[in-house]
Amino acid sequence: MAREKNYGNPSLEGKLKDRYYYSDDTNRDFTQEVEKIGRTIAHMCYQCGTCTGSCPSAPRSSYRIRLFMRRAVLGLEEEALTDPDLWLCTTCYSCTDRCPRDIAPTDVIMAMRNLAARRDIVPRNFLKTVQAIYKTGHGVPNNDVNRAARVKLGMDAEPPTTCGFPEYIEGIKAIIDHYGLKDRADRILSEGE
Amino acid sequence: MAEEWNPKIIAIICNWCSYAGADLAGGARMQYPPDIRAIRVMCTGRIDPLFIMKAFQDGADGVLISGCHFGDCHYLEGNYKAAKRMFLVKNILKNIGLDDKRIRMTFVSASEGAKWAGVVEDVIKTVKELGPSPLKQFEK
Amino acid sequence: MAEKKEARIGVFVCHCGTNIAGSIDVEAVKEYAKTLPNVVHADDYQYVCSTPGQTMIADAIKEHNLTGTVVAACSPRLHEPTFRMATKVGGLNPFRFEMANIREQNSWVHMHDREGATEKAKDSVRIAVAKASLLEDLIPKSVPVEKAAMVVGAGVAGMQAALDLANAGIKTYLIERSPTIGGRMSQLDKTFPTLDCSQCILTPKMVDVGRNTNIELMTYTEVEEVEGYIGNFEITLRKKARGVLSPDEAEAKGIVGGGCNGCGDCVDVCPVIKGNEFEFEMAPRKAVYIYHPQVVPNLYTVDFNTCIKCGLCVEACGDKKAIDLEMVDEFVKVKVGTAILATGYDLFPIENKTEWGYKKYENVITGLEFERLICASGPTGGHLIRPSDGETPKKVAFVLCAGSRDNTGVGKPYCSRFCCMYSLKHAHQIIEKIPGAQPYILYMDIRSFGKMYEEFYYRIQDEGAKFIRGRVANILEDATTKNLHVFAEDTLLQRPIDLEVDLVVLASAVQPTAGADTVRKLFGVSCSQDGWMLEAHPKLNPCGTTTAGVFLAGVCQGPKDIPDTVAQAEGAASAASIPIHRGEVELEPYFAQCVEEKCAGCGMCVNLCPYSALALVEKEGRQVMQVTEAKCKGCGTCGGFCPGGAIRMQHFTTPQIVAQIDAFLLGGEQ
Amino acid sequence: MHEYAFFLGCIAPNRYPGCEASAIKTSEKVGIKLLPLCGASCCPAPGAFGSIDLNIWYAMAARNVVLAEQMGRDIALICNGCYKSIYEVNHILKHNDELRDGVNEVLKEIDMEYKGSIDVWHLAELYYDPKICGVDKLRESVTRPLTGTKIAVHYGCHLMKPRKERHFGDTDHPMWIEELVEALGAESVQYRNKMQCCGAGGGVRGFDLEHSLDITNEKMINLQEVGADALTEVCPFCQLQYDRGQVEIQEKFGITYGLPVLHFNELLGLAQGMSPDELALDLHAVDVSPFLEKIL
Repeated sequence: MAREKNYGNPSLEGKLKDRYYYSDDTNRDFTQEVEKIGRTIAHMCYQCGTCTGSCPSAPRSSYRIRLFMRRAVLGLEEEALTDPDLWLCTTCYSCTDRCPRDIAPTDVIMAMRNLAARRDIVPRNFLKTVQAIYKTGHGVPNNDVNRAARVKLGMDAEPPTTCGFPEYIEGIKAIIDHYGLKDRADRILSEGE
Repeated sequence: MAEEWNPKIIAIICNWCSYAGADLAGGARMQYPPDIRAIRVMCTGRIDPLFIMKAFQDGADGVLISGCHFGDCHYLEGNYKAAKRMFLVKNILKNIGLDDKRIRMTFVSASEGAKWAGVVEDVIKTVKELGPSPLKQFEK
Repeated sequence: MAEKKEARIGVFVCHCGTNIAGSIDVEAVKEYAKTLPNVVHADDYQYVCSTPGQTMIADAIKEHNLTGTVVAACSPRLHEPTFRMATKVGGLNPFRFEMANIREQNSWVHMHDREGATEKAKDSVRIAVAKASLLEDLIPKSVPVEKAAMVVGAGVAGMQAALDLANAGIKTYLIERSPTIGGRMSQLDKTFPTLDCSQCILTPKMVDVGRNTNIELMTYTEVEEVEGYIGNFEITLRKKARGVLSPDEAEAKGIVGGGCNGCGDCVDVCPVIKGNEFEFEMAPRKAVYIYHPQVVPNLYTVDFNTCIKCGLCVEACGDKKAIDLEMVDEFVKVKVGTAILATGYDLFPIENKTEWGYKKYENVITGLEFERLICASGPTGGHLIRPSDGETPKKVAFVLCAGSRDNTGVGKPYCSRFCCMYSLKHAHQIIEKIPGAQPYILYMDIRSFGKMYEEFYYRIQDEGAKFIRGRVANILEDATTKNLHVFAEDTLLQRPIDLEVDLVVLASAVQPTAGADTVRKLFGVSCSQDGWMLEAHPKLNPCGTTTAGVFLAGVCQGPKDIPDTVAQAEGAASAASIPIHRGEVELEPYFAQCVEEKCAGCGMCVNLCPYSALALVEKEGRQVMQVTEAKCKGCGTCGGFCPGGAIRMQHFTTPQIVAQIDAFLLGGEQ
Repeated sequence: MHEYAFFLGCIAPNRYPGCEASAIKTSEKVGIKLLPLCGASCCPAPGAFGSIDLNIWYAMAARNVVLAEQMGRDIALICNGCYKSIYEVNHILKHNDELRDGVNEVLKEIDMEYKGSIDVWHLAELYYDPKICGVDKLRESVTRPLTGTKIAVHYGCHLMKPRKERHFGDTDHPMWIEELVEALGAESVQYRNKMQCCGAGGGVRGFDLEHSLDITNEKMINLQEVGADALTEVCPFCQLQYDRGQVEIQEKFGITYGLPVLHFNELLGLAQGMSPDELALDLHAVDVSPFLEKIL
């Protein structure tokens, strides 16, 4: 763990921050949890960079999936979960397709996102989708323009999904409530406002 | 049977493939449960079905026969002959009311240490699920 | 079972340092052994295999008048010969020894279960003692060794092995399935790290092979069948129809002064054009062809798969009468004492890794194709060109670990071992040959482990090759220029890269040759999980196999570079010459025997024997089975079947095996 | 007639109803009957939901599968995102007892049980499968060939990747959707980096629109190079990203492409003689009329 320098000067503390990697920075539980949620052998990464080389997000951002793999190997929990780059993966699975060690880096990212979410680190748009589905059963709900167009096509204004059968929404609410996710989403979103 | 019951499983394995594979598992320090005792023969072709019947008569809970992969037999085709006899043995076991899962034939090559460890683990698991051999009760 | 003579068994339990003692209570095992029936002596020792340990056995035999010995230690596959010798020194027949494996199959696999391991060790000793009590004197049979050897595959490994054997005075059959000897090495341009011209150092060897009177060179020939055993292999060879007679063959047919002299008149008239496989189809050949001008033997070959039998070549050949378009495969039998397999490697079909676009993009080639394109005797006369337009490439990317170190199931999990070095050499060659050329080497690790290899790496870096530490993710082709965009991450810069190059060279993984598996099975040689032939011991017997008298050389046993290949070939030749020079070998006396009073003469065993060692004979007015001991290899398949129990497998007799089963299941604490 | 439970997802019914309408009508002409899967919800969005808690994702997707199990029909769908959720969760739960038990524990609360009794298909793969429809039958159904048009194909990610978890094979140079496109009489064109992601997935579109549009823009540049008349895809979410994305690219980066984007079903509908009105093509953000002019 990085040592405090106690210079009593925030800008100096920031500039001269301890950047060593210490052996006790490793949290093995983190590696194991990532592997369990992601159902993949994250610790087998040998850092060839095939994943980053395949990544559509890498050339336009500081997101490096290989670094997240490294963090998975070393159990660098804090660094992995608080890096906003974590949310730049488009889940295209090109890295998973090509990984020579047969690891699924995409699923490592998904696992880390799950673990970040447990700490309430989730971008707002993800939570808004949860709210929408809780309310309507759809992440992208119907709207009036669309209803009119549907009628013009000779279809029901509401598709035969939860839109047309709202009685099914209860079941969806039950599942989301089972995990308490709606309340969590509401809380996090309201805290951010 | 208050304590944990440890099955008695005998493995009769060929010198060239499975015995070498078992040695390799040791060299690589692969860990598996100890509830198995191996007897070495030169080839699984040597295995007289009577050996297996004798083992069950003596109260074995399971028998594992393991040889080379087909086409890889050190003696060309001993493992085919052994495999053919296994059908016979399994039939006899079923006829006398023993679960034929108590006898298994596997093919483990000299380079398959990990497979050997997996096979042994699986055989022990299977036999443990089946419980003690029903023939044991006649013994005493 | 009633014993004829009371058995007196001595048990010796080995600590093997902490290898055994660390997981097994050796003292308890020893004390337990003392309680077993027939055991009159038990002892333990740090290393029983050591000289004092062996002396301990020999002394105990004399002191306690033992009839059999049991050593509980490592695998019999390791030290059975050692302890048999000790038993013999003690005055017993060496086959009165039995081993209990309490290391490989006990202490090492139950390292954290001391109680379970100790119990298992006790059982193992009990089982071994049961067998030892019933062991008998056996006399190994000595058989003479045929004073000839065979080498399968005539690449640099096979040629070296054959030359060594031949020079040691042994008649050697060198078998090669393609029309010429030389193998992969003859396709290479330069060799690393010395940069010798591959052909220049190989051709003299090829000529030597062709000239050596002790070598019977048989090209365009494959092994069809293998019978027999060490000292006495009888091997059937298929001489594939070559369509062309050598001068000797012509003479044998009464064509005086005829046969192929390599003039090539036939080629000029042949109307069929096909890709030359030696040049990876980058150059044409005719249906009657030689791969390249240095072929040995200097004989043409008719490719009957494409030949239209127009007969123009026959006319062109004229009085030499070398061409016979009606030729068929011939079979030849030879007897040899030992054999060396040197079947080499093929490239892994790298098009299976679709992300690199091999066979989709013209300017993506393999390392071997690069060798031909940079080679002065290659299809372009040594001018490296882009296949798409014939232009000289300036920027060339080398993709290392292309299909190697790949656990996806598509590629190969192992390191192919020579690609790093040949890619460095390729980089050097383009810098040397093409002014202003820039090689990029995309690598994960540079494995420059050999003598002068790391120095070579230093040199190539100094010459200006750029090393990028990142595995190539994918390659895209620019549709108009046919240039290639190589995508990877420069992991050291932590930046994704898009490298536009003129040519990409894939250092493709290697795999055993297509026919290697067939050859391996014919000779009874195992393979490791990746398909390479399995050596008897990875460290202490790297040339031998589990089939006595069969040895391995070169890449067929696993990827290796030329120095290692040649070294192993010399090792294999030396090993293969030993039995031949000794003149006789001892066979383990595990023969089947017929107990004639029990034999019903049903003859069912006769067909079971894969070696035709059994036959029915008439004795005292009835049919009984008889074993030809020289043919019997001791598998016991007959003994496992005989309905009357009339076949006795020495050293693995039914009473001995049953005693082992009983000892385990009925003996000990119940 | 091969009958399937038709899983709609969100974007097709709620943004591009022409995708839904054309799927039902076109498939019927080649012997596939799509039955409404009443009460189905969002698949749920693999990026958004899966990122927060995979367990909820498994359970919600399983609920949709159970609806089809209750109908006793395999699922057919027309969106790669839905394919990821429904196909993959079905596949995972079939082979993972621990996860299946966990899901069933939740589903018990709403009187449902996942059994693993059905399979999941993308309609495009049913079109390609000769046992169901096949390229030839599709070609025969065409009444208005799209002759003279050059169409580029976007495969999208979740239909075929990761290749080990799917059954399509080569994910670097696939050509099977091109075969379908050519069956409609159009010329398919290849462009650089065809298999790259549209940029929308994984919640990135909502998280960082510019980032996601920059990926789309790279695809648009490559598409423009080869002069395609239209882009076709098999995923309404990719469609949204390319269609609305072009407007957003114009707004944010000031670049105009005007490349019509059509779901393969819409394209097939046109080839089978459906009118633009029947496909609600006016809902597309990028005007498709330049394309329509070429074929009508």
